[in-house]
Amino acid sequence: PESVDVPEGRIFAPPRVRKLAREQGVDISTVQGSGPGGRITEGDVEAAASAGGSSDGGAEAAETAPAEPT
Amino acid sequence: MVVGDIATGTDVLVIGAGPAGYVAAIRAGQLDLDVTLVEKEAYGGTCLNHGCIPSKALITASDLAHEAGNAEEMGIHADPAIDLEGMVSWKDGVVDQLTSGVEKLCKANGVNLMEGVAHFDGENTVRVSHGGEGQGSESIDFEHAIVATGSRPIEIPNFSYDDEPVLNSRQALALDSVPDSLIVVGAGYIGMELATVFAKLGTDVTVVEMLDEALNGFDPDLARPVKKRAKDLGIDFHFGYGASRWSEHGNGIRVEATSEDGEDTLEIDAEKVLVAVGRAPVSDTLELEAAGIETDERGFIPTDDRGRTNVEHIFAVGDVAGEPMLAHAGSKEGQVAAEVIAGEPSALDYQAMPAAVFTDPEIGTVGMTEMEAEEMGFETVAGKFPFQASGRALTTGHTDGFVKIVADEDAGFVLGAQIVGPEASELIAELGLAIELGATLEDIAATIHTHPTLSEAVMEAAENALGHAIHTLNR
Amino acid sequence: MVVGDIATGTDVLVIGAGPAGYVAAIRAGQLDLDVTLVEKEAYGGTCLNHGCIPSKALITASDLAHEAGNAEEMGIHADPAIDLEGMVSWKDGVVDQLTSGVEKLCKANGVNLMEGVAHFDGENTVRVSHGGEGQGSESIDFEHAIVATGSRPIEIPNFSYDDEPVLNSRQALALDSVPDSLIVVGAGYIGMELATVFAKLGTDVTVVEMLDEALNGFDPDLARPVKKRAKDLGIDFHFGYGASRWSEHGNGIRVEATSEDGEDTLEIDAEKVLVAVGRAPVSDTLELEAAGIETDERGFIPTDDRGRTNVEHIFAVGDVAGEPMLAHAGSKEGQVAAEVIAGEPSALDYQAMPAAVFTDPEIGTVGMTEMEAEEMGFETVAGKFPFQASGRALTTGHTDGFVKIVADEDAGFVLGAQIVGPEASELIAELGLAIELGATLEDIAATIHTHPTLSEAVMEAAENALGHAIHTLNR
Ligand SMILES: Cc1cc2nc3c(=O)[nH]c(=O)nc-3n(C[C@H](O)[C@H](O)[C@H](O)COP(=O)(O)OP(=O)(O)OC[C@H]3O[C@@H](n4cnc5c(N)ncnc54)[C@H](O)[C@@H]3O)c2cc1C
Ligand SMILES: Cc1cc2nc3c(=O)[nH]c(=O)nc-3n(C[C@H](O)[C@H](O)[C@H](O)COP(=O)(O)OP(=O)(O)OC[C@H]3O[C@@H](n4cnc5c(N)ncnc54)[C@H](O)[C@@H]3O)c2cc1C
Repeated sequence: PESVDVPEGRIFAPPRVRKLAREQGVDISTVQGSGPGGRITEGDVEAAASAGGSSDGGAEAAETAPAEPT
Repeated sequence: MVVGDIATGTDVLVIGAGPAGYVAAIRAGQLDLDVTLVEKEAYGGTCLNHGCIPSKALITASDLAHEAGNAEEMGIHADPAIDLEGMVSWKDGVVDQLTSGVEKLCKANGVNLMEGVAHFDGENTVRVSHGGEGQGSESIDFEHAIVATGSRPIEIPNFSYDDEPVLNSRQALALDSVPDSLIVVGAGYIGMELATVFAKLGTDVTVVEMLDEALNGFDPDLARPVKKRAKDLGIDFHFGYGASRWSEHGNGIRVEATSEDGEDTLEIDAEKVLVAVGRAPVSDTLELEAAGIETDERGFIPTDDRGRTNVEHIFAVGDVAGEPMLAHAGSKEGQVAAEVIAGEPSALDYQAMPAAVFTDPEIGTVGMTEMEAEEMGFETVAGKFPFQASGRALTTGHTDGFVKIVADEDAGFVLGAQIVGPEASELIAELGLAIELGATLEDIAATIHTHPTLSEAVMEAAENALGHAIHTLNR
Repeated sequence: MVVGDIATGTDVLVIGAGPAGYVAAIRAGQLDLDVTLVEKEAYGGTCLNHGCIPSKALITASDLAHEAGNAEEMGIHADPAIDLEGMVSWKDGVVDQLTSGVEKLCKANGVNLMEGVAHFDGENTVRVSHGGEGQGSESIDFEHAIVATGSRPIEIPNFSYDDEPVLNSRQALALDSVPDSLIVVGAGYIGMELATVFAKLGTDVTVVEMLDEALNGFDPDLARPVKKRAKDLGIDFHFGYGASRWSEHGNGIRVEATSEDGEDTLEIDAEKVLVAVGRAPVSDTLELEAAGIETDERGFIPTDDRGRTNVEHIFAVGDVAGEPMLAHAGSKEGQVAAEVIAGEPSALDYQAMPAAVFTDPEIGTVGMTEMEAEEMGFETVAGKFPFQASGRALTTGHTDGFVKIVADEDAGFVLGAQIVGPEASELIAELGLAIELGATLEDIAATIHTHPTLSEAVMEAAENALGHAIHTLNR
């Protein structure tokens, strides 16, 4: 599906997907959405998580992800 | 240690039992944390005792009386007599029911409740002083603290709330008779809500506002129908004037208001004056320094997206943590702080914060205005639907206002919505969900809405943005 | 061809200008189709003229009068006098405004309007007879037709709507004085809405219903608070009885009602009797055979998921096409039929059809009940929130009822929602959107809802299903 460039500050993903991203340590603002119009899905986050660490994008995502609570 | 001091400990110490603090405490309890909630005055805080709830109760009641008294057109002839003491005691009953509910919910979720005033005594200690002479105080050690001490009404020079004719919102909500006349200083949402209440109860209301407009901060298109209706209710407005002093005059008072440039002075006579010019954080009485917690120049405690202050294990939530100073914002912050303390991956990552003003008509907003969206770099498209064209609105006799939806032109993602009109405070909920879900105009337009309801206006506004509304002409 | 006949042609011929037909026509116009809309009586159909709109107008007005007269607890003392003629003429004004709006919208979207009664004269032809003697008729050829002729009230044996004391809903909505007493036959939504209106206007109301329950078809948990409130308003119920005959009696009438087994007979006296036992399709006057259109045994026209009848180029939408017999269902069907004719990939693929009952309290439903979901093979989880615990509900004095959300246990997808309580008809909109978007309980729970609003109850019900509601104990 086509995806669009979105200005910063809005994430087009439902709350459950945003939470999944936090759980997986994925910075959702770096995830490319594959849903309608570019909406980010669970699958997109999971893909980003499993790519995490191995690719530059993943490493960056992990780094900019909010710190894990202590 | 002074006599009567008992030292105890807790995982999570919450200071203040308003909607931010009590929600934090309940959530912490649900997450099996050992939590202590300290409140100096009344469970439910400002919101339940002197804010949201009492104001909405009086809004409903004054509205009912006013509507019934003005429904000849509908074939209803009534001349309601108002007993403000009775109205206020009904309102107090509502408040009592809710505050005792909060107390019960706290207990049921395992929250230790403690009455007293808390101040910091170190990075991991507060001292709680119990009310009354010789009641002593106690020291509590905590692993984590959540500051939820809220806010209080700002005073302006020469207008002390200790003086009988000068009222703050709390005092205005507890009057026992309807004043003949009232000056309202400040046309923000609190001032406008209360001005409307009293105008509907028969008070002669004059609003004095320093700025040029009512409901500053809201889109002028939203404020317009509210101001128009207020004028129809007989409310007088003086914009560009600040109240500077008052004096006794006849049986009442005379308020002087000065224009911004100081050149011009107005004199307005009334029975009482209500000052509603904003609220300041309750952070000055906490001895925050003892714990090393920083505040900004206005006294608010800065926090990150988890509600954390500059001190790692201390959080601040609700009004004391600054804008948005709204009960539901505080509750969300409280919930997130508790979850973060429990080790959950929570954050304040909401995409939109709804807000409502319970004037006549109501206002409901969520997300970005068209202008805000454009400033953020979106190409926008907007759709509108006037309640004048809504069957349901016509059947209620309330047709002022509109629903406006702002979306990103490309993909149609909903970015924001502004509603002014009947039940705006309720209708905005659907749009809040739409924004959180990343819904598009098409999603809303394709969702069947019950006929005849006001919520159809939401669907029609989305269709209008898409160029194919049924019940309004498409622009 | 008879004298005065003119033959014309059109791409799309729509028969009936109710919410199904006029929406189809407007949408067809928007899609640049040449469209002709034939209506025999009044733009807006049953819904605007004799159904949804007039009933909701009288519900609002009777509600206002009744609330104001019973608000001593709130400190409001009023004894409203009701002038039903005035109320009905206000209602008529609302109707006129809307129906003339429909006419304007049709014209603005390029719809050709034609007054007259249409019947089929072949697979591609209708004949439209104009009202009055010698007005003639005309023949219209069409490429596509959309049948949207709606429904009419069912009559029961011995109760003819031509007899003055026997009313159907349309006649009940046009009375010019409040009857002292009224028997309502049928406790479906129309009967219950009108019973409530008259009870609030001061009529002594008795409801007679063949089945065991009011609001059959709705979850008994939803019907319960409505029935309770109705009883508090003084409405008497007789379940398990069917009205069998009536006779003049004193200044009014006496209705005999017989128990199901025929053993038992009741006699009830009243001024008038309203029969509201359901609606039958208006398909018998259309000469459908001429076009080869089939109906089922009850006269409804079966259609596929595009609204197509058994005749490829003829569609049927709205009440005449069967359940759900609701205005918004008809409008959606009309919209889809027009789009399909225009070659768009539209279909009736909605996931949930909302419905509302405007009783006191209101009912709003969308999607599946817990039982329906289980029957469909879902493992379900449900959450509930009682309005008794809602701050906003308390401030309005309306705390009966609850929000219930049903979800799939596994993934949390929202499957349905049932609401009974204040503004249930509006609150259901958010849940309709949630279902269409495939939202989960977590999505709703994480969406910030404005305080204090009734919509918070939606969020709380979702949280309750997840086991972490704040304002109610979690089961
Ligand atoms: C008239 C009015 C109408 C309003 N209407 C709305 C509305 O409709 N919707 C909305 O969202 N918001 C509304 N608000 C704003 C809303 O009331 C606040 O945003 C909300 O109360 C903030 O919650 P909080 O928990 O941060 O603070 P508060 O509710 O102010 O609670 C703070 C609590 O902390 C206690 N406390 C303070 N210091 C100490 C201490 N040292 N030790 C122990 N306890 C302490 C206080 O006694 C108080 O109970 C309204 C406000 C007013 C005044
Ligand atoms: C008292 C009452 C309250 C109701 N409340 C609600 C409610 O709150 N919400 C809701 O969703 N629904 C409600 N309904 C149901 C709603 O009115 C119907 O579902 C809706 O009107 C169906 O729309 P329609 O377009 O199919 O038919 P209709 O609205 O019945 O319109 C059909 C039109 O076709 C015309 N017509 C018929 N035959 C011909 C012909 N041969 N030639 C030309 N014209 C013809 C008729 O004159 C009529 O104008 C209510 C109904 C009643 C009676």
